[in-house]
Amino acid sequence: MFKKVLIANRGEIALRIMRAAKELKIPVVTIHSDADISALHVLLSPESYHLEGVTPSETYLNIDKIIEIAKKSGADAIHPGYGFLSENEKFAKACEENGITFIGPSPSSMKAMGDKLRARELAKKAGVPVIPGTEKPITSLEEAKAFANEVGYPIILKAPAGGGGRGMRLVKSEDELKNSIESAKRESLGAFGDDRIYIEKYLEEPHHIEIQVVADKFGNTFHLFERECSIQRRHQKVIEESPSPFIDNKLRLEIARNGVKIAKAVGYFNAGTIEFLVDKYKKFYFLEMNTRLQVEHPVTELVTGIDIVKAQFKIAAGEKLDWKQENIKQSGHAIEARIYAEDVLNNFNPSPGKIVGLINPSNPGTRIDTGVYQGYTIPIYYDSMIAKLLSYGETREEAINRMLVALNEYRLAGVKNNIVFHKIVMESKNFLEGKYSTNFLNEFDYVSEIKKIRNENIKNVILAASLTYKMMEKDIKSVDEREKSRWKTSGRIESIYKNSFRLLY
Amino acid sequence: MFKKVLIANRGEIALRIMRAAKELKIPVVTIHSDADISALHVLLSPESYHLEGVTPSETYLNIDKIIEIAKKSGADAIHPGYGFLSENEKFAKACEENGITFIGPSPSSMKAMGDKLRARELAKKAGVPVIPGTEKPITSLEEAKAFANEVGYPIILKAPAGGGGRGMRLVKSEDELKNSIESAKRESLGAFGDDRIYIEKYLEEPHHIEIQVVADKFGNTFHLFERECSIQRRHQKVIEESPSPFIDNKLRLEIARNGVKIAKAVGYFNAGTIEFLVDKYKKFYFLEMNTRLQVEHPVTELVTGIDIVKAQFKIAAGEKLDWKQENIKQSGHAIEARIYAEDVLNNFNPSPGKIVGLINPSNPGTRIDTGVYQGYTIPIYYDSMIAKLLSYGETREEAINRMLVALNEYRLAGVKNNIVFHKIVMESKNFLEGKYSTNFLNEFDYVSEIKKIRNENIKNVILAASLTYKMMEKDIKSVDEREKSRWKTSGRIESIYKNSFRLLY
Amino acid sequence: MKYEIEIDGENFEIELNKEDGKFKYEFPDGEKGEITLMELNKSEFFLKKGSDNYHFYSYKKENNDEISISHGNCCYEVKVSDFRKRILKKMSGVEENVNRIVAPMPGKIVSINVEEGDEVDKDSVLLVMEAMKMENLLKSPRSGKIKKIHVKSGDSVEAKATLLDFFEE
Amino acid sequence: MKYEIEIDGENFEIELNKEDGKFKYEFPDGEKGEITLMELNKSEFFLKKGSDNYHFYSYKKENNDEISISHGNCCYEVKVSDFRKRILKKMSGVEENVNRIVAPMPGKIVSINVEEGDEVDKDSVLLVMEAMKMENLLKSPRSGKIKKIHVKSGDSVEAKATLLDFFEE
Repeated sequence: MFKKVLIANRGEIALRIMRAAKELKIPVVTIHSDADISALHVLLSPESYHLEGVTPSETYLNIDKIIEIAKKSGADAIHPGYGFLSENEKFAKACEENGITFIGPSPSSMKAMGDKLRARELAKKAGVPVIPGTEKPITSLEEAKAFANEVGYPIILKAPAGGGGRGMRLVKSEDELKNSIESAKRESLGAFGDDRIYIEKYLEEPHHIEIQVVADKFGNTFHLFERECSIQRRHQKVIEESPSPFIDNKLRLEIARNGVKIAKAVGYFNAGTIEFLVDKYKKFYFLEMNTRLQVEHPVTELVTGIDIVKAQFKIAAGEKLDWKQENIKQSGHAIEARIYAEDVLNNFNPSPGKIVGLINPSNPGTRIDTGVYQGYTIPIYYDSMIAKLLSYGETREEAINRMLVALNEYRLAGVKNNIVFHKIVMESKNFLEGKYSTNFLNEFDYVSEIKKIRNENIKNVILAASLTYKMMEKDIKSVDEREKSRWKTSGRIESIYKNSFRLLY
Repeated sequence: MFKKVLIANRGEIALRIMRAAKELKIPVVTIHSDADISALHVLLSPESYHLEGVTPSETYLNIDKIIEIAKKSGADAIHPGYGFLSENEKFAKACEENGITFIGPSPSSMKAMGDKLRARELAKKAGVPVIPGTEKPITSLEEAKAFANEVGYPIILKAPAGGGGRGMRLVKSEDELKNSIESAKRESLGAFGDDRIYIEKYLEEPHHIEIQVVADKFGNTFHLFERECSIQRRHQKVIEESPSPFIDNKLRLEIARNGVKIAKAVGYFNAGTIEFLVDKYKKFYFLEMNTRLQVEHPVTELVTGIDIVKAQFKIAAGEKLDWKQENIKQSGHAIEARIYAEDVLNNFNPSPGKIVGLINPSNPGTRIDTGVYQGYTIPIYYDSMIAKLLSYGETREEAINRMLVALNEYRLAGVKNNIVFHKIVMESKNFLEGKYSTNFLNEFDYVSEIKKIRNENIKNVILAASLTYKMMEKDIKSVDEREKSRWKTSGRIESIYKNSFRLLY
Repeated sequence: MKYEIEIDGENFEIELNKEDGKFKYEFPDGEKGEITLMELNKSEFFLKKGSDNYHFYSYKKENNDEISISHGNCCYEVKVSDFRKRILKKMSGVEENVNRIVAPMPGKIVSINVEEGDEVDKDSVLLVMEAMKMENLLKSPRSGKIKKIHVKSGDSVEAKATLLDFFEE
Repeated sequence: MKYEIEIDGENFEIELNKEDGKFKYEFPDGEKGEITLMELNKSEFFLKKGSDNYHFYSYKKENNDEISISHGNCCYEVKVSDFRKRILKKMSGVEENVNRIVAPMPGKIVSINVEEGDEVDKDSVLLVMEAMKMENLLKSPRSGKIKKIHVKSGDSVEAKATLLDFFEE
């Protein structure tokens, strides 16, 4: 096993990796930006190096500096987590050149899958169905218009290097096309340094279903079943579960086998995720492969009992996986709710700030992967996801009920967040019945539901506000009084106060 | 199911029950003493009634008041948790008489098992082996001496109504006998209102192994395998695990079958625990049956996936358990570490006080059942257990490693506690190899190990103390300065300061 | 003392007094009672209203005269004033500025699509802001003429910072 | 400034100074360096010593002049004094009382086994205290004569409360 591992990430995923390393008795070193000097991943690691600056490119994307720190600290392996450098071929190569093990796939399979257009080609060749789309990035508005007219609206714009919803735009009609392309290009350029955009036909009522694979360096490739990730907002996942309530066992295994096919086609090792869209006729299409640890991997860990991050370490260290596919069982049911610092009632706008109060739920059958603590200020520079709350039960119903209990006990004050949003989703008819596609949010009037809850509590809020105001007022008064004694001639001020009293009582 | 349930308990177990009830959508009402007005079980319940006083007899043992509150609040069921009224036959009867369902066994089976001497008789009749002991409470010192001489020292004194180590005394020789009997009687009288004491032969290197049973009102009795509870201090369990590393599968099932035999012999329904001692020759003896939810029940929940508290609710509501014994599997490995507010280096003396800082671990494969929060003051009137930290893994090794990672991340400041104690136990050779009996602590020099850890950190502690002192001093200085400007004649004070400086620098 | 409470633009009233160390309250609909309030930690409170329990956080954000209440993970921005102060305020003749665009969240200004003096339509994009990896278009709430732009592309701004002013209509 | 630190009866020294907003330290063995200290919450601190991280709590208990440090869930009771103050203290001639039995924890006095004027042996039981369901025997640390008993059976006492005094030997 490794002598020391550098974790080239931040937030909850840095902690997740740290815990796996500690279990394996591998010493850990972390890195942090200016804004993260007292972040939880720094607090909980014995050794952490500073990267000057706050932007990702200065810090968590700074290949040269990160390699330098790995060497200085004696780390012989780097775990990139998700996002940042996790799918950066140049970084994987730099690790290789410096004798450091990159905990991930080979640069070549990363490259093959990193370009969404090449990945589509590869899937086609492997006999896996793909969604109709442009074969190359679009070069003109006319070209885009032509393709859109051919397959029909709605279409979806995507960045070949994309991920996390960035650079993605749903376009419903031709008059939105120009603005959407420009905005997608701008966002994509900022996020990936690459403004290419391609187009795919947008499937209606599609389900986002993905297959978790784990493969070692000896060609042993296993699937760990699927995750249903159809509940999204702003093209980002919010709730994931396994098993999917939409597909039956036959389809589940067929999609899983196609996932394994793709992984084998690129000689993949490491943990990876193959994303599919499944339409309302239960036809499935390859979407893309993420050649890294996925945000929602704990869902799979809960239903299979397999520690995916520890498996990544073992694979990278050259160990053989002595698993048997038929022994890997999907048992019970797991749900993940992503907790974002955001203003749900204001189009899910990010809402960074200081966490004034925090009580993480710790209930039977729940798990929370979080990167924050009470007193911590969520910086504006990074992702707004602050925790992943997971529940597990013998049945889907038990998992939902446990999630509800945990959401109700969660306390997160100081930043707006989506905890109540999750609560109302868990209680909604369509979610309870497992009848939802990626259209879920369009068909669900969450705003009214949230406002209803807010109104139910309004008397208590009035009490809370007036009581604490009264307490603060006491402090203000004592200032007034000090002022009064300083300005001996306080007669005039007092008389105004008395007047107002008289008016009212 | 019930209309509303009153939880007649406090601390982590009140929360555990509350969560089960919430999952089952049963509204909850709690009770609290003066000292518990802002306890976590009150904070997290929407409705809570005050019982005046602080002592258990005024509050959590106050049968009349509790029944009155149940009726007033509309509760049609009471869950007693463990301790307090959970094995009080009078209380169970009072519930019955008032049309309230007592979530527990029938008063008659509770009574049969509540008297340890009667329970021994019952076990004997059912063909389950018991430890040699006095058939009745001892009435004189001479009688005690005679029995002790017959079976040989060491012997153990026990209260027929006992539990939780109270009233128990290990006696190694005749000259300790008189004092021990007096002290045991006094403690027992205070705790149970009953000063009877009986004697049992003390087995050497015994293992404390217990069987979890769950039985419905239709005679369906299931065992949920065993828990190994041999690591104890002051006759109280500190660490429990399942499966036991000491016994093989054949013995495991044999003990389990004997547990079921006992439960059936008293027509038992509800969850219950049958405790056995297993000596170094792997012979097992019935010790006692606890006719209630056991502190360490989560260990079994983790390895079987069965929610024992929800099962209690269902059984009490008259539901039939549609389980099959052969489908109940013990899979993976679970460990529980009881976190006590205590001074390990000072004979594990209780150490109540205010929790200044708290970060509960929330790692993959861990669970924490806790009854405290940051800012909470642990009262002196009740048990010193503040949390149960559990870890689960596919193997015992994985469970131990996960426990270690969680213990290292735990933060609990303000009260002395046994977190470091657990850490060194988890790292000790005998524990790692699973070779330990109830003698474990006698053979383990935990004091030296803890002192070693303390010494390793000493430079950091010096830095921490001097830095924070310097910060506080700044405040003090500013007071000094204010004083100085008030007492215009500060010349003398300043000169002393200058003198001291001159002496040193 | 009578208090006026504004929550999300709606106004409420409550009568609240301290007697013998206890708080007594009365709502306009006649609901009244006694309250015990405990401060558990800085900003963290526990309120008992008979047998009803109610755990909440109350805190003030910097540069903001509102009280934030967090209860059941709903976040309420609340303005409280007692009647005495409200009348004083009326007398002073302070008016609220309605011609200002403020930042809806902390973030970075990516681009500014208008210039001082421009006439803009309702819903036309004024600025683009980036926060936490997402791009946000700030659209004009009304048609009008831009008086002043307070930020430039690349600036990091706090929530509620003034971004630009319109000429009054 | 030089500080003298007493931890569990052992004495240590450290030189600690604030320069340009940073703390510089030096131990007697020559180890020295620079430190960044952050206060995360009341009583909660984070210390960075180069790339080394160190999270701890520091707080004062009521009626106690020691600083409590909690690190890695070990709890240290620390007495800090700077040399200036130590010398002032020496001059004042304060001496520690060694003839006193204090409560090792908060709890209730169950019984008192001695009376004022009694001669007791080392290890004989003086009192029985109950705390958190457990009975604790307080044994005599030395032989001697009881001067005064400050508590009676049934009393609830705080940690470190004086229970009884011996006559000086």
